[in-house]
Amino acid sequence: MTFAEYAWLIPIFPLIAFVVVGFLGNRLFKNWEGGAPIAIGMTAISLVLSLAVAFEALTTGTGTPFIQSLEWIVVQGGEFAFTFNMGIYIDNLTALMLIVVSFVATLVVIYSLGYMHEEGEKKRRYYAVISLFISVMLGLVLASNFLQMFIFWELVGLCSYLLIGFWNTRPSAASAAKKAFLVTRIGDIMFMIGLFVLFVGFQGNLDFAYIFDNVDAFVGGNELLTFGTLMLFGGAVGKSAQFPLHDWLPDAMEGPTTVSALIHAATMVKAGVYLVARSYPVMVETPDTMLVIAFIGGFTAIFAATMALNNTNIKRVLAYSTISQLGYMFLALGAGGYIFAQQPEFNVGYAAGTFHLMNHAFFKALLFLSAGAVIHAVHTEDMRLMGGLSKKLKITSLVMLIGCLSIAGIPPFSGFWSKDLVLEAAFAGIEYNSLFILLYAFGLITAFMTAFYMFRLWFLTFSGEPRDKHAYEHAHEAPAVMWVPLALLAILAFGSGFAFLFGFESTLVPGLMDFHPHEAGPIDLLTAVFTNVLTYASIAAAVLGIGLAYMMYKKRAIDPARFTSGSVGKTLSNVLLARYGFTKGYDWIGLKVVYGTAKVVDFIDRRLIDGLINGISAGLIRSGNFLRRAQTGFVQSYAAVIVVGVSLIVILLFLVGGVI
Amino acid sequence: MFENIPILSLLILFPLVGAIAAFMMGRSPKAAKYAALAFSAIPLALSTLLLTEFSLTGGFQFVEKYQWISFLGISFHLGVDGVSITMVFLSTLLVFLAILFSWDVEERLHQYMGLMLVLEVGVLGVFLSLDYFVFYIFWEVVLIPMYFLIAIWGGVNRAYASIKFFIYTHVASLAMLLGIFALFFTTAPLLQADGLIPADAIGTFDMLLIADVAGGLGEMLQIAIFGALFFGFIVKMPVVPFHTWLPDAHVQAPTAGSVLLAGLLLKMGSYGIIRICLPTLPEAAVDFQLIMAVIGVVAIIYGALACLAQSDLKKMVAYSSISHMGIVMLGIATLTQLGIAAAVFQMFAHGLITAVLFMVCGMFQHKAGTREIPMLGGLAPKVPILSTVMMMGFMASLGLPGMVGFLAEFMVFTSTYDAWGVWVLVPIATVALTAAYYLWAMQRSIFGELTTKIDTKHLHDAYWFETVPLAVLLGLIILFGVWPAFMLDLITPSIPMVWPLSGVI
Amino acid sequence: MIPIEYFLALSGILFVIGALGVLTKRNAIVVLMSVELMLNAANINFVAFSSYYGNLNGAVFALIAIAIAAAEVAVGLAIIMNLYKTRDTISLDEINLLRW
Amino acid sequence: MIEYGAIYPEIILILFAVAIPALHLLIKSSRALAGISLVGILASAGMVVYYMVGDYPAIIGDPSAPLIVFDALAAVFSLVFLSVALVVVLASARYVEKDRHLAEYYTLIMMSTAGMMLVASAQDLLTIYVGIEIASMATYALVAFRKKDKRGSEAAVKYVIVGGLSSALSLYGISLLYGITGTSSLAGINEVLAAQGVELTTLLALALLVAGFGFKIAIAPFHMWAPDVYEGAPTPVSAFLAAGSKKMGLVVMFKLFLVGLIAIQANWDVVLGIVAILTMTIGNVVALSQTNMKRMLAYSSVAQAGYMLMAIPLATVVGDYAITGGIFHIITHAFMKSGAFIVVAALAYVAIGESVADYKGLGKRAPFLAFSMAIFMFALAGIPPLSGFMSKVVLLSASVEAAEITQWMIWLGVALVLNSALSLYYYVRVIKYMYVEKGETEARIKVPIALTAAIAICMVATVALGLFFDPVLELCSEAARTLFPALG
Repeated sequence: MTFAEYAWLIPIFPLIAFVVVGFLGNRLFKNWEGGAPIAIGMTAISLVLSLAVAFEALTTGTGTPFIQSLEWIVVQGGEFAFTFNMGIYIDNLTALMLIVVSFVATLVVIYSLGYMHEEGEKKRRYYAVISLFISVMLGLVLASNFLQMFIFWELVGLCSYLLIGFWNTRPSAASAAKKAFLVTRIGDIMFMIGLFVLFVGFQGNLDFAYIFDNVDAFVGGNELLTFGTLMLFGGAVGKSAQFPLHDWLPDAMEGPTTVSALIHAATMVKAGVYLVARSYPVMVETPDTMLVIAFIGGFTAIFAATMALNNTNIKRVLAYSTISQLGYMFLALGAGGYIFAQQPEFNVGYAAGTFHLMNHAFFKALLFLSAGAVIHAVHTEDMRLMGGLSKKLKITSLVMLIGCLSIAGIPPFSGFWSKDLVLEAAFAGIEYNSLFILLYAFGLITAFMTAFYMFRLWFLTFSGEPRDKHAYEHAHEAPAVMWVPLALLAILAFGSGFAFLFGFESTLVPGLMDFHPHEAGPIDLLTAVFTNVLTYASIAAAVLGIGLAYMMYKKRAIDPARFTSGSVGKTLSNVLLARYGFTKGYDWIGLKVVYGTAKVVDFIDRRLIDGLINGISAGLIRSGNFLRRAQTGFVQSYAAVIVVGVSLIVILLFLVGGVI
Repeated sequence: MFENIPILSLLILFPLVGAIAAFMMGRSPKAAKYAALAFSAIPLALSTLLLTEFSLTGGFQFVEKYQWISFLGISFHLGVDGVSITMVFLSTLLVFLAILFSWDVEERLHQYMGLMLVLEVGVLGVFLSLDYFVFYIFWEVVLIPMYFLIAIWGGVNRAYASIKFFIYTHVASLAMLLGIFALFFTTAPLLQADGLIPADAIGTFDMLLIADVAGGLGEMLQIAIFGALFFGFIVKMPVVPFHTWLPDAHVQAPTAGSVLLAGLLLKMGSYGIIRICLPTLPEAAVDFQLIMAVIGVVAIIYGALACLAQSDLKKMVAYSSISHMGIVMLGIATLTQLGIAAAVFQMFAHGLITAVLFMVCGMFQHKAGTREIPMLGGLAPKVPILSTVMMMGFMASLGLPGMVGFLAEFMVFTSTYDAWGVWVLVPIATVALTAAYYLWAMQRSIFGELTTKIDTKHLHDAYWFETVPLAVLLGLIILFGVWPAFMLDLITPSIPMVWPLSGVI
Repeated sequence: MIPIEYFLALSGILFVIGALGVLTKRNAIVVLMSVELMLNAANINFVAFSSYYGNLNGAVFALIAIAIAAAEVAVGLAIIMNLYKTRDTISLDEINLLRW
Repeated sequence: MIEYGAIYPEIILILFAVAIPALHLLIKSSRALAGISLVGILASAGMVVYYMVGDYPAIIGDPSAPLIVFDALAAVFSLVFLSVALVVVLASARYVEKDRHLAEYYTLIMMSTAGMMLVASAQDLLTIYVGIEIASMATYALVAFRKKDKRGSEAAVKYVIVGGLSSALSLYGISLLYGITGTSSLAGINEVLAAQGVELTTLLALALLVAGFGFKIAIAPFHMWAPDVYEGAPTPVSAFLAAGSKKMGLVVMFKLFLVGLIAIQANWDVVLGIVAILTMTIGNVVALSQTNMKRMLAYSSVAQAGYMLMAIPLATVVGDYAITGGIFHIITHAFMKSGAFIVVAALAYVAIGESVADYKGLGKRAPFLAFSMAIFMFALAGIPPLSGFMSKVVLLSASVEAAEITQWMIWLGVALVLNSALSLYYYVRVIKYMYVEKGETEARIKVPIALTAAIAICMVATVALGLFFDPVLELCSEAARTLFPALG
């Protein structure tokens, strides 16, 4: 028997958890951690199953995906015949995502046991929704066609909405949740349009299998297809918080840190990347789209990184870095696809993107969760009130250091390998389009910035003198349920990169059209990497960044204030803190433009349209009152009217009668 | 097994009997309540039976035909196809739940229940009849109970709202009547020529017979007739600018009244277009395509924007109905079979969803004493069930996948893209607007700090007779969202008959 | 013999006089008399035409009309008297309880 | 030897009418007298029905220019008048019991009914004129029946003066017509006019006749007496006027235009169309602002007269179908309107005012009265499936059918539609007061059985005619066809 046969069960278990905890658990789990055990158990089960399935897929990976689907809607007859399927589509990419999602998810739920302990009543809601999220996220990963993917895509959005607004009595949380939903909704609309294009273009079939095998069967020409893929990418932009739809993610930090770790770092925001990677066979047909993707990715990477430079909120910094890292992935995928269009041998981009996706999931989850541990300890997210915590939170500080090194891209930590690949892909693009010079530069600078702000974060938090004595006194190391997951993640954050040496690329790439992975052993790859000058460039960038951070926040050799003192510096840092005015811009559009038009419409409705109706009726009644006054009550006036009437009728008869 | 049972007549008969019974029970209103519940449960059972017995093919089933007034060729002609059966099921369901939901009505209870059942009679008649004259009679019969429901159990401004509703829609119906007679007389010679009616007959009101020959009419005549009928229907739907009766009626009507008004009465309009305008006068429909599309899109956007500006929760929901019925209109306007099927499905979906929304509004009125969003806030912890239901309802209404509304909208927009390409951007943009006003409303009403403007000490969460209908509705919303095939398989086979011309784009 | 036009002119004049009387006179009885005048104008027509055509329809009509007119006057006068009893006046510009 | 079978129904009625005052010397009770007159009415009705099932009696007068022909038309209208009389008598049994001269009351009603029936069967302007005058004079007296009542006497004076004027106008018109054609028989007039062209005199005669008979129907601008008289008269009499004598005017119009003037070379149909629209519009618009029930009903019957008048111009195109509608509407309206008036009477009998506001909370106080009133109101407004709707619908359909040939006639239909929508406002207002508004008291109201019976009859008729009007429609169309001998 094969595990894949049972893959459809993977999303079911967490769903069961959701139903049980959410609807049956009312008083059942009052003093049972709000049903946490069930959530954990079910997630764990699906973890085991997905590991099995993934292992199977990766080892026996011949490149042909495992597909299993049942007809959801069948419409035939007339000129409209189409079928929507619900099913699972398992190839190596799916396997990768399965591992990432279910693994991180499991650790996060376990971690929550400690982190959410004080929440009391609300816990049940938390565990219910997070189980639902895990379920639908796994469903998204397993989806076998675009429509199904879109359905789960929307549902993860819902869960994100619910969890960002978990502390819904906080106005800030409520509005952040709304913002997240609306901004991603804009992306979703583009996604829908993309779906329409594909649906019509492929004669009502949205199955991956069909589309990937018959890309040429698309009706409507390449321009239309380009438009369609662009729209699909639009969806990704929304979900993965890319420029210009990035602004919801920092606000999303209003949710519990566990949620930020799971949804807004490790899994959901990856859906966009996954979408692009998934629809690669279609996308590569449209190099223009790929170029756009690469550019948006590259720009977002640096754009978001800048905002992380001077932010003092520990979670916000991580949020910006998430945006920036996602940019990396899009840069890689875009570049790879763009090059592929000209030279169908090139697969570094695709590998880099997906590889970085995996690594980032691990180290970013790690970073968030350790940040959570810190917050849990000092009950604040403001780094200005931290400092010197490494004495109190030994484990946390250690694992977080690993995370920082990893994201900064210091060999041999995992981040290094994937980021290096990303930059390589971007660089490779130069020979096809000079725009990639810029993008490569972006990538390099981003690497520098990343290293800088991550270590700025670390130093501010753990090193130096405690800046808030009171908080420091009460700070204490997280309980085992929290640090054990951290430790596990730390191991991965350190080690997951080595997958590269042991054939990540060659296992992942097959099945994607006619990619021909160059089979290579670890040694060759190692030499390949370390004989490449680019590698040293990126390492240098990282080291520089760390060094600067060290000088500024550890040694205090360079006073940070210097950068903000000058008028230029001041305005610059304010601009950064104001997120380049995007927040204001969104509010302005929402409140002034949209709400303004709404008010106008309302006015038209009440005054003009309804006014007309009421006016008519009022006029009729008034004329009635007027006419009745003619009825004076004097009989002779009636007689007079009669006589007049007779003469009028004579005249009328004469006029219309056509007599004589 | 039901060949010899006049199941459709029974569908109409039972509520009628129940209504009379309820009116009689002035002595013991409580009994009237139970009687009404029973007599609305029977049709529900019957229609469910119908769903199971219905064979998944086009064409009319369970047809009954009795001569009524031979002088004018009027016959009591009933039948269901895929389009009407969904509506029939919806009607019986909503009336039953609405009666249950108004379990705590005290004032003139027996009359209230009686009127509910009369309303059911009218609505079912409209959805079942295949004779223009009978159709029109039921169409008008619906007005009376709704008028009383608003005028007697309505809000402060009920007098204005009720009479406005009555006259406004009555004018529209009369315009429709003109159209019907035009059809009646102009088709008579054609029918006689084909020997479908005796040569000495004045004509016939049989929809199917008329549909057979109406294509033979002159184009201008077709357009004129279509226009008259169409006007009658769009006022009922309603579409901008003939919609202003709707918000007033909704805001004033009692909760159950609003549920039925939005859930069923609005559907009568779109149903009329699908049942009468399209199959009978297809060429004219093609001429009207652009107009239909434009008013559909306008209704969608206009309604959504108006929602955003409302401070009264119920008024917002009322405008959202306008927006969503605009989607139905757009689906019809595509004049593709996919679009029309989607429109029907959207009608069904909207019926279920809007019922939930109006019940929620009613509960706010009932418990918090106000529906003004600025007065509310932070109620979620106080009334968890109500808040959950509200959120689910709103999510369903903004087209969240997994709920019934999503696929309907998706199919409509798909066919819109199919028909007009990227123009779909215009209507689909409102998907974001819709989300905006719903989420904003939730943020201000149930999230945030607890309001101090109203007394939240004694807020009572949903009672059983409120929870049960809502649970049923939400259950169905999710069921048909996860398993839409059930409904679509009923609907789609009938669509080619509704729209004989293949997709005109 | 006298041409028919003369009779017509006479009846026309009578008719108009009667009409003016109905419109202008305030006394109910006078108004009633004016109505009679109009009726008689019609009767003159009948008789004149009757002789003009040489058939008797007109004459018969005239006779019946006279009879009816008499009855009408009787009823009318009775009603006016009743009015006088209840309202102490028979001038038409004082009775407008019923209006609007 | 002349065969008088054609007027036996009238004769029966008149015999009873004459007998009642004599009997009054012996019998004092109003109810008994009412009973006797009911017998008389039923007997006459029986005669009519006997003629209808059997074959119609011989015509009176020379067949080429008949005086009286008792045909289907006459039969149908006779039945309408008789049933109105029946209902009114029934309603009056208690209503007038405290009055003096109550014997004369019944006499007058039956006399006037006889006059109307005569008109229904008359074929000659002479008989028409006689019939009208018989009917009118009786109603003059009826209006003034309550001698002590200020308003009553005022109403009577107005009625008699305007009535006299218009009878003078019509007589003069007839004389002119006679002068032009040399005959007073409708058929004869038609022949002559068809032969010779039209002069101004003809038009003048036409106008005078429209005015004279239009007064009876109360079509604008000859309607102004109606509200005052209806308001002032004893309510059953108002019912009698609105349901009875109005219809007499209409039957005269039918005969005059469709038998007498159909061949005339002037498009009087346009003029009648304009008058009809004017009438219904004025009636409805003014009714909007009326607060007195009887006055409101009066204006509503003005409007309804407009609907019925539509039939005549339409008939010039679609022939008997339009008249079928007209007659059907006349029948239904007879019941709806007399029913409504009698409800007012019944409430007045138990000292409830005539203002709409006095009807607050009736739904609780007098469920039956309120319900029947609601039925009548909805029927008048034309809400299906009540009879008022059905008859209006036939008229509407006639206009649509006519419009196929003569475009402008669609405007009659449109006017009908808009007007009935408009009328909904004031009809529904009554219902609102009765059911929606709360009354000061909840005390139940006790109404005499006779009144209840009368109302019940009207209500049953109003509902039944809406649901099963097939035979009635057949009857109407048979009656209508008699106006178009060409159709045979």
